[in-house]
Amino acid sequence: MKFDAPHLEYSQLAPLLIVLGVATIGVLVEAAVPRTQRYAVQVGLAIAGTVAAIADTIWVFNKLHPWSGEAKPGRIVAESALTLDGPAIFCWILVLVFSLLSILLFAERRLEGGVTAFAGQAAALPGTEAEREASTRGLEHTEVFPLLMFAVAGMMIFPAANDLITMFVGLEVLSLPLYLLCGLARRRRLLSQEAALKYFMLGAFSSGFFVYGMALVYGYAGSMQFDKIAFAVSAGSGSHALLLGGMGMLLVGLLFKVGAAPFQAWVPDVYQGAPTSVTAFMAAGTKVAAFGALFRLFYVAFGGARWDWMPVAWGVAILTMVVGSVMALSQTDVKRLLAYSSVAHAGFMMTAFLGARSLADIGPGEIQPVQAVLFYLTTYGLTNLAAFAIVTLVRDPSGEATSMSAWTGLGKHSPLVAGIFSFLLLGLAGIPLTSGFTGKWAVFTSAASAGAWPVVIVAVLGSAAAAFFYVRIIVLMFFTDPVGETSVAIPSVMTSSVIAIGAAGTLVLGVVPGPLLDLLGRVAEFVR
Amino acid sequence: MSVTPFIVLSAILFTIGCVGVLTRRNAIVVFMCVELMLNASNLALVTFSRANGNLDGQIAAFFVMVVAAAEVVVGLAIIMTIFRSRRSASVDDASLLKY
Amino acid sequence: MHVTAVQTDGVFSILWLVIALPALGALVLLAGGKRTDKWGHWLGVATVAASFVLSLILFFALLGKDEGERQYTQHLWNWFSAGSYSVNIDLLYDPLSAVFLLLITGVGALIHVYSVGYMEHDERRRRFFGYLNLFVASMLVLVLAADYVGVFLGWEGVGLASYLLIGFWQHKPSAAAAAKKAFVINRVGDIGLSLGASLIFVTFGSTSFAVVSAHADKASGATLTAIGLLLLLAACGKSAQFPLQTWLLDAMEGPTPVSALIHAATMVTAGVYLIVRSNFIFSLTEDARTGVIIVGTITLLMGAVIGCAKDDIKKALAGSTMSQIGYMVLAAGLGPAGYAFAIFHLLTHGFFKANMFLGAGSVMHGMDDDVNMRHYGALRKAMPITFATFGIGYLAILGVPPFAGFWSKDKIIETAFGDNFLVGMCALIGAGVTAFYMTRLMLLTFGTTKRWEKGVHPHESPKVMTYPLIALAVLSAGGGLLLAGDWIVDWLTPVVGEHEEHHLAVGAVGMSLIALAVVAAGVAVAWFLVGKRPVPKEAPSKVSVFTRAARADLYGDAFNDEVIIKPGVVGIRGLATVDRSVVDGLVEGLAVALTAISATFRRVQNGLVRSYALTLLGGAALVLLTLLAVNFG
Amino acid sequence: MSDFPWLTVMLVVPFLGAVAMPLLPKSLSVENAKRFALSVAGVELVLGVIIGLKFHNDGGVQFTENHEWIKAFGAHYALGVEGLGLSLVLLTVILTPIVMLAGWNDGDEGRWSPRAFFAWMLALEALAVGVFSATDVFLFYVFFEATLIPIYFLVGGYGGPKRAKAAVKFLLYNLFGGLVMLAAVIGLYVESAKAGHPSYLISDLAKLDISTDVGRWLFLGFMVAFVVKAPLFPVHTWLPDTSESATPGTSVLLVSILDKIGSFGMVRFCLSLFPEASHWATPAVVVLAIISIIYGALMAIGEDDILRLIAYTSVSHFGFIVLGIFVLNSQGLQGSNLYMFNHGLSTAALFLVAGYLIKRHGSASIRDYAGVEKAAPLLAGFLLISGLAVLSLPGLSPFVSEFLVIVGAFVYSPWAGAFAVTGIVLAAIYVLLMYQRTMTGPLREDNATITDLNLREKVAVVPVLLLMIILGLFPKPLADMLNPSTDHSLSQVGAKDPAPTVSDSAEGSAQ
Repeated sequence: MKFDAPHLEYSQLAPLLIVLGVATIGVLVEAAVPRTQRYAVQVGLAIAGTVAAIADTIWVFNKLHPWSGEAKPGRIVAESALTLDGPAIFCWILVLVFSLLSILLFAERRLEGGVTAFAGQAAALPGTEAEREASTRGLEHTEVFPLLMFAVAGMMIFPAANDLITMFVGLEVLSLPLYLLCGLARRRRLLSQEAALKYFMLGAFSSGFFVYGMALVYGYAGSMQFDKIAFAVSAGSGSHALLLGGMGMLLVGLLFKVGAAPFQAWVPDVYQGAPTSVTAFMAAGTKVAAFGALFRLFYVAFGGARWDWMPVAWGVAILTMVVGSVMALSQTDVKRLLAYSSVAHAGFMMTAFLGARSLADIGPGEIQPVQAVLFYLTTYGLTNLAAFAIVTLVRDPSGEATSMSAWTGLGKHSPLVAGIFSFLLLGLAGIPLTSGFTGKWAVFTSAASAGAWPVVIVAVLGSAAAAFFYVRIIVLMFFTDPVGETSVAIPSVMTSSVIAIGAAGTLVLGVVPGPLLDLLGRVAEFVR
Repeated sequence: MSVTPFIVLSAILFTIGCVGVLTRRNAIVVFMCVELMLNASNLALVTFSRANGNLDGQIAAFFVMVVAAAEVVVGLAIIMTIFRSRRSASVDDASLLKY
Repeated sequence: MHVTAVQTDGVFSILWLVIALPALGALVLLAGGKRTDKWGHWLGVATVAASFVLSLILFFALLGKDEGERQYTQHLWNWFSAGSYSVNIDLLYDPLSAVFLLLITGVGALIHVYSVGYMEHDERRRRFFGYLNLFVASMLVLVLAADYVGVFLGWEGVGLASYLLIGFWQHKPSAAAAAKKAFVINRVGDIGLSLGASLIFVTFGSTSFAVVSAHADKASGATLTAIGLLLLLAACGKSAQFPLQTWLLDAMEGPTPVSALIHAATMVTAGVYLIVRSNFIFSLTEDARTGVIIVGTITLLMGAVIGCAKDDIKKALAGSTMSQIGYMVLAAGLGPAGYAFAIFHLLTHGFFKANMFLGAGSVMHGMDDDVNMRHYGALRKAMPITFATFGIGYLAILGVPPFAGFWSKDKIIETAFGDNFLVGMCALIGAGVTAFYMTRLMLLTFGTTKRWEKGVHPHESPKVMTYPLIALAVLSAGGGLLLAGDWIVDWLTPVVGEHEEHHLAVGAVGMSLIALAVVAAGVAVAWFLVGKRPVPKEAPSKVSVFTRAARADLYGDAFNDEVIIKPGVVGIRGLATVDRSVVDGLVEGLAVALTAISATFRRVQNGLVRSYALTLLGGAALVLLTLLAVNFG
Repeated sequence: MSDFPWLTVMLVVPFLGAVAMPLLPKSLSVENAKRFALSVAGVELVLGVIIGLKFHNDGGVQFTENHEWIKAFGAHYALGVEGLGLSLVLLTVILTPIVMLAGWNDGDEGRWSPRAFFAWMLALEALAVGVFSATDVFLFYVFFEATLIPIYFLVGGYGGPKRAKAAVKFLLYNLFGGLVMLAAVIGLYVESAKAGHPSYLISDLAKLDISTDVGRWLFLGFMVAFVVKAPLFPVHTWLPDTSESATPGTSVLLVSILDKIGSFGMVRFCLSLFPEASHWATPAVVVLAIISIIYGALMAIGEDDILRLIAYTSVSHFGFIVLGIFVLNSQGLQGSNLYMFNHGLSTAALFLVAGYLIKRHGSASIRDYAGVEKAAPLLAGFLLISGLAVLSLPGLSPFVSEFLVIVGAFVYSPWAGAFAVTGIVLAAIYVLLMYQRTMTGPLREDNATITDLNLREKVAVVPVLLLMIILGLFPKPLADMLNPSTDHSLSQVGAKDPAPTVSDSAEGSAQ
């Protein structure tokens, strides 16, 4: 027997390796660097690593010549384990940018009086002497930064995976650190721990489906590789039932991560219980990774069977939009409301998923589904990060005041924060001149182009219902008089810059989305 | 060799796992049921690997096992903290977040 | 007859000034504010008087032309156009508008002069004159317009002036209500004019008299009848004809000169004008004319009956006005045989009814604005000039020769008999009833014994008021001269076409004698019922059903109240409830329902991780089943 | 200067003014800040007059600008006006300074500063100019939705006690309509992309060959938004609620200007892009319009709140406007085009004068007034003139438009004309009943303190009244501007006027 050393394209995989490397170094830092300096070192390391990864990713991206008319399609690397094509690399950029912003949120110390928002000593029991002591000593878990970096690595692997094993590994690498991060809140630790438990339990459960689906598809196609699966699908060989079962179970695993109905049950609880900065990171990053993977798997591997899965996708899209919009109507907690909003947005993004058509049907210059969803992910991520960042600012003596009643009259004493938040909400609602509108337009158009008219109708009606609850918050902030002792804390430059970047992105992508859309139009094609 | 018996067995195991997740209260047991589901998948993977005549499935099975181990690490940590805070490992007790 | 007018030239080009002068007066008086208080009323008089002079000049100029050349139009500007439809602000000056110009500006000027005295103590006199000028200008637009839409402009303008003037003392709720009522009922009539104009446009592609008259004969009979009936509806509104008559009696809330000018002499006759002006349509449709006759006949009897029971001097006169206009409408409905007499009676009625209204105003002026005739009596000595002029008007309306009314009313009765015996009889009976109520009015006011309230010192009005009375009395006496040598008939021929004569079995003179006999009977009845008995100061309450009905204006208002207003109010209230609860409620209810659904399904999110796992499993099952169903279903 | 971007300048001037308002130095007094806003609106008015004078009536779409905006969407920054668009732009620039002047102190008691009040108004002016001059459907949609936000804050921040609820209701109704329209806008893209390169330019879209079914669906999508905007029964209830709570000035901007987007959109988009569907939908729309005419008027008769009353009259009038548009003949359409402008004037006058009254006594309920004419004759006079304009008295500008609509409706079907014409009677009732109850009769004791109009208030309203009188007798400048627009729309929708039943009269009128 002869072993061949696997051939790895190190230069192209560098961003991923940088992130993984930084994460590993971060773990070592925890062991080697004195407690007092760990924060500075970890933050510096994470930021530097992410920035380097972004720069490197852009360098890799440039090799596709995305700025010219004739963009290269990208290539399959790492012994067919990963695909570095336009959508994958763009997902990398998005994930990295969102994680950079998240790092800034993670590192915010001014709001809690000099410590991060993470538990000082996760092992200390809530409400015990040990916890108090940890608090007075100003302890903090700096492990969150390596955990975040591991999750980022998972988010990069997930949408770039070219076979089911890699995809599964990516899924777990992104999920496991997140489970932990969810449970690390400094305040309201019981809720935080509960969120972690629920996320973990359900996440593991859904992984089970994913793995079983993987097995069935493998049984059908005889291979884990997408191109080979696609070949088997188009050839029509093998047991169709195996294919259907496998597709269905894989779909369950992915839709769970996306937060689509009827697999959305974890979303509100986890979003509410997790530390807000983690929620922001999950909402922005996980969506990118999961939608990237969903599109790749179903367009590349199961594209030939789209008449089989399309009806399910229709139903899921409709159900997700309806559940997200309707359930949000009666929410009284801002984070929980934003969680349901994220479910609704998952539904809106699902509409782009329905835009799958054969390339021949797509006219010149017409919006393609992948282009649309990548654009939407960009806009949604930026808006959402900024919105959650603002949630961290509104506080009462017991920490963040996420109950909506605490937000009444915010516009009176903090017009700037309330104004920006309103703008972000209008963005989420999809009012023109915000990125939410252009994004919605793009995904709805791609669905409409493929003839999914009923879904588009539900989508616009859902948007109307969604507008209702976004506007409710604006009314609360501006047209109601303040009660209680809610105040808006002044953040450091880190959180402020996240808010500024998010809001600016919401505006710029709303007014001049053209360049980004054109760019995506050139590269948004999967390599098979 | 017919794959059917193996697949049926794996399906039964998977189902038992599922049912266990739904019915058991203790977090540890629930977690074990999830592991059972993963192992049911492993059985299917290995079976198909054999049937298809390539090693992908077996490799996958190893990956799944490794991942399951990692999951155990994370999962037990979470369950431990919950247990310590609440003096209970029942998943039903953790229900503050709702509605 | 066809309207084939030529463009104005020479002296006729001053035509627009006839309208412009009072319009300018109105503008100055209404926009000028308090600065014009001192001299405003004289400006009002002057503009109308100047218009009268211009009208005279134009009239004589027209008189100097040959019969066939007596139609002039002045194009002012294009009002609006849409597609092939174009409406111009054009003036049409022909024999018909010429006599109207003289009537409006002449009687108008006299009433303006009279008002200077009548309104002397009213602090808002300037505004009153502003409104009067506005009225005159609008009325002139009405009679000079060469297009139905142009007529509409004047039509609503006089409606507005009438509204403003009826409600001039708007601090009185009754006056304000009466003003609104007049306007609203007139608007009902306007439906007729709007739709009439629309139908005319659809039929002829234009609403100008010239086009319509040129092509009227090509239109189908049904269309012409429809147009005719729609125009009749318009006429009913403006001329207080059945069934839109109820507003006129209430309109007496306005100052008396207003009643004289607008609600006797000019505006209320606009309906008659409209019918006569549209002779090119009515001449071609017997059915529409029948409708006109029926309306006229009913109204002339109704008005007369109402006039009999009223103790309010102005309302009695208003009933009379209704009745007399009924005669005119009847005449107009008689077609080519009656058009000229309708206009003739319109003119003489304008003289004597204005005369009598102003006389009534003079009486009220002397009696501290009391209008109840039961409080009058034996005023002939206290107010000799008023009595004398009123007396002439009285004789004129009765149709006693040689006063104006004799000539004009007689001709109508005669023609009516020529058309239909029943209609003729109604007209004849109407004349008798007229004699009764007018005699009653004369007796109650000037005859019998005095029943004045304490502290009332009747006195003759100042000269500024009596001179117009005298002038109008002269016209009432001599207005019949217009018929001398059939002048008025010939004069109007270019407008309304050749006159048709009806020959009666009894002959014209015989008819006159019969009519006189009926009138005499009416006078006699009044003499015995009113003159010979003491007049109670309060109206007796135990009276016959007929009297009660007449006092209640023959239940016109009651009918409207019960059938339109009360159900309307209820309906609108119901509709408001529907709007709130159903129309709005559906939408708001949707929001509420969604929120309720949301609140219900919130409970599903019960916080138990195992139940979440169950939904996950259920979802997975659903996904798989759907996949299978799609493929194998 | 033919390439000078007039419309962009008109868009930018008030927008910059709005942005500048909060940035003005804090030391600047409130009065001076308001004056600044007014002068910005004044500059805008001058610009409007300039383009009005430079406009050639028969020149089609003018002052065009076209820049590619979002290539992937086929969206362009494309502006241009033809007669109808220009008339509404002019209406906007005329009414905005008037509203500012009339509502000079209306922003003082709001939730936020008067500065913000004037800033929002300027922002609204900019967006309104944009919406009437956009020649790209996507750009139009963006402006269409964006106008909601200033109004939302104007209502919610400066209105009466129920303002917050009213603002939300307003927003949700219009957002709902807008989102349904979004589906249709997307549909247009799909059709356009099918035909080749996607483009949202109206000129490109008009060339599309849209199949019957698709055209009808898209038409409905647009129509829903427009019917909510120019409210017709049964989606009108937001309007009275909003008017009741907004300041009168806001209501003017809303009803006189922004609601015209609905009727404007019907002409600009429904007729020209979906001719077949327009014909198809005509009977239903006509019935709906007639119901609105009568329903709105009846509701106005029964209404006690003056502001709600005016709102209901607008429902009735929008019924007329929509009726005129969908009878698809030149009388009706020209009438509607005129009506949009004239209704803007008459309703503005009525809202503002009623606002003066309400401001003085603090109540909008008719029951709280009686005999005010005695105390404030000028106010009463202005109210009456405005009211008469609303009831379309000949001689005032709305008459011509309403008459043409009735004629147009009659041409379409005598029954339509007959039902529509009842509106004129009902209009007389609701206007005069309101006037009678508030202004006439003996003066109520607590009304005696009502003062007559001051100079500022007079200066604000008199131009509107004058304009109504002048355009009532001499509407030619406006009509000439709109006539080519009407003809163009009709030719696009492929409607021909029926010939008169008789007579060969092509000349149409005497001589």
